[in-house]
Amino acid sequence: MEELTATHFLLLSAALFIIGMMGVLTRRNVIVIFMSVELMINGVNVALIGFAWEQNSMVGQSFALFVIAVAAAESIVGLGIIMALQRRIDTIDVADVRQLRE
Amino acid sequence: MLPGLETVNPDLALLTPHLIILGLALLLLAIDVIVPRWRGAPMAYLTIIGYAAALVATLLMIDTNETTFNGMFRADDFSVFVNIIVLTAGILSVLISINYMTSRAEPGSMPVPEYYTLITFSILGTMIVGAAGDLLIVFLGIEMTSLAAYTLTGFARHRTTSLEGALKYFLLGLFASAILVYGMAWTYGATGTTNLTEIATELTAFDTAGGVEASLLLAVLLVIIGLGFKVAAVPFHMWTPDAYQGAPTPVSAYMSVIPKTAGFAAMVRLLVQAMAPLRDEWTIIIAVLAVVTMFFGNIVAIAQTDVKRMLGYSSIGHTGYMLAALAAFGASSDLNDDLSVTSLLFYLLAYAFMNIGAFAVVTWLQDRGRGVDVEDFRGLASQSPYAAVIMTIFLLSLTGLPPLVGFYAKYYVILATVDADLIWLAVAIVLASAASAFVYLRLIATMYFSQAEQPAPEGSTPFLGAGLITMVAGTVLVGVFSGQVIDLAQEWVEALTVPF
Amino acid sequence: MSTEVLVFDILAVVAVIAALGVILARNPVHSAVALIVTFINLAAIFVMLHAEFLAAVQLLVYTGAVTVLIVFVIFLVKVDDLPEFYGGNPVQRIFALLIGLALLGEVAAAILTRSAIGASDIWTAEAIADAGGNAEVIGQVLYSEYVLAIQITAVLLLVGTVAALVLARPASATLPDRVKRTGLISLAHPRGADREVAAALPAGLEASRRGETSGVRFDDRGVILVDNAEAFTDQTAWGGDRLEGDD
Amino acid sequence: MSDLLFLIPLLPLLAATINFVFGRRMADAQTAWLATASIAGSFALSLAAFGNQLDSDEPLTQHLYDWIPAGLFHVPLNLYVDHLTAIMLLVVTSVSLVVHIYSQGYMAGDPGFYRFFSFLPLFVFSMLMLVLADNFLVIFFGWEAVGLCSYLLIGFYFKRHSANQAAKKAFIVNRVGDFGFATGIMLIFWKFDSVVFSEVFARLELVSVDTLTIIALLLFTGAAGKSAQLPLFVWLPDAMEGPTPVSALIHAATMVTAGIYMLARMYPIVSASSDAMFVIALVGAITAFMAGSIALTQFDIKRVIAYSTVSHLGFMAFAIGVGAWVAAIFHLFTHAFFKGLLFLGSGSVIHGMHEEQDMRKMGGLRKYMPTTYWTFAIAAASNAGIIVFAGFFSKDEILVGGWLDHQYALTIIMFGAAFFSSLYIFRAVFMTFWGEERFDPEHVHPHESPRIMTVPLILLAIPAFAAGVVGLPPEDGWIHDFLEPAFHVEEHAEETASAIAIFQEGEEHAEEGHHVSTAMTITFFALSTVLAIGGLAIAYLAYVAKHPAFDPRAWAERAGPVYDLLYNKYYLDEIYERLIIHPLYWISENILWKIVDIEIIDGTVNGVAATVNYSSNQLRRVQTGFVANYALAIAIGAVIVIGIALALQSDLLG
Repeated sequence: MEELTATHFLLLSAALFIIGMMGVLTRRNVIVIFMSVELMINGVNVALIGFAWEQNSMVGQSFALFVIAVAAAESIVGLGIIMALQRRIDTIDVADVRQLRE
Repeated sequence: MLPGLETVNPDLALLTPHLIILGLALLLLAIDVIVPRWRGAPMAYLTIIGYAAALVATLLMIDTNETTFNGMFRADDFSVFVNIIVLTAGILSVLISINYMTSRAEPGSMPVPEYYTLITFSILGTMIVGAAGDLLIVFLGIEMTSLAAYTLTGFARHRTTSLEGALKYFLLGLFASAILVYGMAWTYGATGTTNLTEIATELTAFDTAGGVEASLLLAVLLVIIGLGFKVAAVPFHMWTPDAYQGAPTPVSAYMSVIPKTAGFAAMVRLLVQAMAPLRDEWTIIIAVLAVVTMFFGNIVAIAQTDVKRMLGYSSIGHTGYMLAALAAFGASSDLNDDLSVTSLLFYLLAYAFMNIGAFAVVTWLQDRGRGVDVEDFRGLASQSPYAAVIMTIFLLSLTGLPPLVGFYAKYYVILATVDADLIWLAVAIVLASAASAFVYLRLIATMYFSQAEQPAPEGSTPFLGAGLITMVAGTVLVGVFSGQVIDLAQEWVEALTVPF
Repeated sequence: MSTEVLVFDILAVVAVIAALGVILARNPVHSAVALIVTFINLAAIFVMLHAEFLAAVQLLVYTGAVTVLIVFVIFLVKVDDLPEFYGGNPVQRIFALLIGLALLGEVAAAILTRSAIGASDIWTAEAIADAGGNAEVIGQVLYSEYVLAIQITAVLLLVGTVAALVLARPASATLPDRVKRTGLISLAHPRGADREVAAALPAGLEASRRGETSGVRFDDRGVILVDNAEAFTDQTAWGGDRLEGDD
Repeated sequence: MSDLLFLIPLLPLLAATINFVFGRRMADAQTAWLATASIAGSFALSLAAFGNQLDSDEPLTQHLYDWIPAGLFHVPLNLYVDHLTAIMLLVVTSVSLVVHIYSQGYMAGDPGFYRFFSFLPLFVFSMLMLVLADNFLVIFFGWEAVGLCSYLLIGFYFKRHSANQAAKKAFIVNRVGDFGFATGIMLIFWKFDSVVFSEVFARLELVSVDTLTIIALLLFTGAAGKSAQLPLFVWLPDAMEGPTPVSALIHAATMVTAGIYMLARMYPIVSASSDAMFVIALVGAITAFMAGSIALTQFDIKRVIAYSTVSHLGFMAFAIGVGAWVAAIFHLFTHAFFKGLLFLGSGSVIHGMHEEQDMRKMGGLRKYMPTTYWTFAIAAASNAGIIVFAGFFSKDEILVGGWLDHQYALTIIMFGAAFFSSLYIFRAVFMTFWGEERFDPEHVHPHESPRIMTVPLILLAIPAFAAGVVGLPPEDGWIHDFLEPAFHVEEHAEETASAIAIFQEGEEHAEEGHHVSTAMTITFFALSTVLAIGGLAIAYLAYVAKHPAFDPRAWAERAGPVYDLLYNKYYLDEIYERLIIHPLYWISENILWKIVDIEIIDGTVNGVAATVNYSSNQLRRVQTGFVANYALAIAIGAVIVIGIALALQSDLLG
């Protein structure tokens, strides 16, 4: 590990991605789940930028920029749903939101 | 200008259908503000006219096969077929929505203008996926479709289940999107490009003797998982029944076709076009997913009592058949003989008619104050024989009985799998279809052999009626003329391999 | 070990610890703060990767906009109501941990055996510096190769806006003006609703008269009593856009 | 012309669809005229097609589209008109047209009027598809579709229990035949790799004669079901529960002759096997004789005609069996007119007698309904084979054909059947229209039917009298010249020497037919005439002149058991009941139900169903409603998929 290589960044990206995933799996607060997904997306961005750095290309950076933009659009929608639901049944606990089930 | 960059000189004519749809969406938004009186039916007319115009523009582009925006946009015949599927499905969805939006089937009011706007945006997203020449465009198109779909699922804001369906769909969709884009990142890392045809070229260079490089395989797998969610493949399907049940019924109908088409179009673009050199690896994964999906969907559908939920599971089952079509890819290196993508496209078109049709009959009942339980179909044959006959046609088509379109759809998929020497997959399709017959026949039996307990449904829903007739005609005629359709599809699919 | 690696390691470790903080903190506000820490660390790492522009975007969009939005929502929701851990089912947590470790193992195996590396492009650090810096280059790239993507993203953000509008705006805004007027006038009426207005109210209010929904009550004089205007207008029972007897 | 062929079946289909969908909201007259006009259009087009074929040996074909285009199984949907089809088109559309007009009077005021006028054109569509088919799948489609329409129309008065029973019987009995037909088609596809007629005929030499025999017999099973041959004819007399115009169109003129048409169409296959030919001739002869004898004892006027139909179908099958397929089609042609007329006439009688069908309660009707009487008499004479009437010439050719094929014993049986034909039909005429009035004048006031019903009778009476001219001179008439090229064309088109060789065997009979000596012709003319006049005379003596030597009641008593046998239709229904239905019930109840069904099948099915249900119920529990669980499912799926794929397909472990 003398030199900084893409492996470093990829391991960091995998760590963030999987921590985010575990957050989605374990939390029941909708907002925290939402934050966990943001973590996953950031993990992806690290990977993209790491690859771009490794290959001396701009493609990864540009891609990451669009991923950030998409994440922003998603967060608008997500927070909209959360607001509507909260107004409707006064909770953001996903465990309370389970009328639809077998 | 920096080195290595080219001035963009896009050929916007290639985007005509997309631009029409975009213009329509903006127009609908503007009308809401400028002419509020046009909310409702006039808006729906406008939407349908817009879709029809885009359809015409699409048909004029047959055999164009060009790219623009530095290869990011591919106006090839594959995109033409995707456009045809989604625009047809769009027209049908709008037709069955008009009466529902003003009926009392949902508590509270729904903002009509935004409804059509969002459906239009969702269609635009799917059309973008269909014409994508780059991973990034696929991703953006899928996201556009999905964002609109999440919102539409929660459109009945005054019903908690609707919002719940939207929330689940949204959270899991986000999760899957992250997985998908991670897979795209890995693809980029391994090949150094995001252009689909260039990826294919790069992948050919890798030596796959003794197993594929793990990072490459990881890229393929993450993409399959991410898209598997979008098309509702087991075990990534969990959102489907809840979202279908929760969403307003016309939205469930729309959701069963348009986002699914986006998912499959993306699969074709990514797997068939870009990752064709790895087909030995991914076809087998897809085949296994297909079998699991078709059996799971059809078997669990049997125990359902809510018709929307049942159709949700049945749609999972149908995803299985479509995946089977995809798994048959690569039987021969020559796409001209390859039925896989062709049969997949045909299946999607067939599915648009019969499944939106089945949901339309549910809508028809809801508009008349009935519920969506299997019990609500009791004795329908004696009370509204036409509705029962129409529903029977759709259900039989979903079962796969000749001469309805569903039969041909399955027939071509089976043919594709047999051509690919995947006999076990063909057998699985037949067995799963047999299991699915339980599901549909039970509903038919309820309509014909039970005594009605509720008063006869009454009401007037002219648009829905027109939509139903269109879909019955489609279910019958596309089946009857399947030969022509499949020939066209075959011809167009060949465009996938042309690098131009 | 070069300084570069050391700096990276420190930043990465902090980012990962903060990420763990996001998913482990009991209080969502703490989660949000941990998220901000992660984002800032990542921005720093982006700088190391010669992605200065992205680092700025990371700070502005994520740390700035998104996190503020999240915190805003947290405060809109009563903090007392915020649920804690998904405590009821430890099995789920154990499963999640196992799954996470398994996936980490799989991905790590792929990372460590990686040999498929895309061909190198021309944008070395020197080339970028010659061309006027990262922001200059990324701008050029975006507006040449990625024009289409930018357009689509613009539409995507519009979709997000429309979606948020649909979901988050109060229902009363979509009710026909007449319903709004009659409803609000009756509220403002010194004696509550008069009979005429009450008769014109949607059938759904009848349900609330029977006490099926909370927030709106009728007293024995037939006067509508509501806790606040929102409770009155945001009734599930309005039943469509039309008033009863409208046609 | 070729390009317009599709309109022939399409017009009735359109009319049927419109009437079915909108009929309830349309006036009765509108639905009726729409249907009639569509048939008239088809008739006009058929005439044009026929005219085209008159001076052309080139069949008309129209390629509609590829029904199943891809893969192993290539089935084009073509419409195909050669001389044989042209004649059938004419028969089907003309009789349909007349029946449609007639039905407007007959069905007037019926609550199911629009339903009737959507089923009837639907039937015509199906029948036309059957006739126009150029491959086995399309003919099978038409075959099943006419069966379905017949089923719907027999059970038209679905509130009547007997109508439902009859419909069910027709349905079940026809399934037996269809099963044989379908098996035959599958065998053909297996052996010839094609279902297109011309391709199959061209490859005949590739298949052994034994296989051809099996195929021919299977095809004949199908024909026996549809064309009411022994032992499957039991459904046809019961089918008279349907409205009388239906009996005329479907159960006399068109659908029941589909089997004969099919055998004639398949003649190259059928004639390649002499064993199959003999079986067909034998069954035809026995059917003709048995049905004719049963008809002697029946009192229900429609049943007499129904058994007469069965008998004449036996004649046609016999003709096929002895290689005189031209004669069979000739008889089909004349029979369609006179039998259709007989049914319509009987319908007119029933209409005039206020739904009375028992001839014992009729008599002396000729002065009340003269038009019906005269047309009925013409049809009866034709049916009886009185010389110069159409039926005489066609029937005579069948008998000659039998004799030339050296089936002397069977031909003699056929003479018997011909005698019965005359006897029973004039018995019906005399019982109905002559003699004393046996009805109750207080309640029944016989009257002539309205113009809309009598005009069709007159229209049909013309061909029933004169259609025989197409067969003149005997054995070498125009119809021979016209029909025989039907197969020659294919031969020349294929130019396969061996195919011709096989074909020749069957062709010999026809060739011989051209060299019938004048003496023989005259002998047969004389014999038939004597028998027909004899039948007429006996019927006259017995029922009009009341000659004591011919008192039917005395004869019935004298014949005792024979009479009972005939009166009870050879106890066929009872035999079926005892031999098939009872044992089936017994077996199904005691073995199939109690052991196989309950123990094995129920066990298995319930087991499977229970397993499916159980797994369904278990699997659905996965759907807990928790988002976290759903995400977990995705994650577990992802880990498993990635793990297995990495282990098996990557270079990590290898």
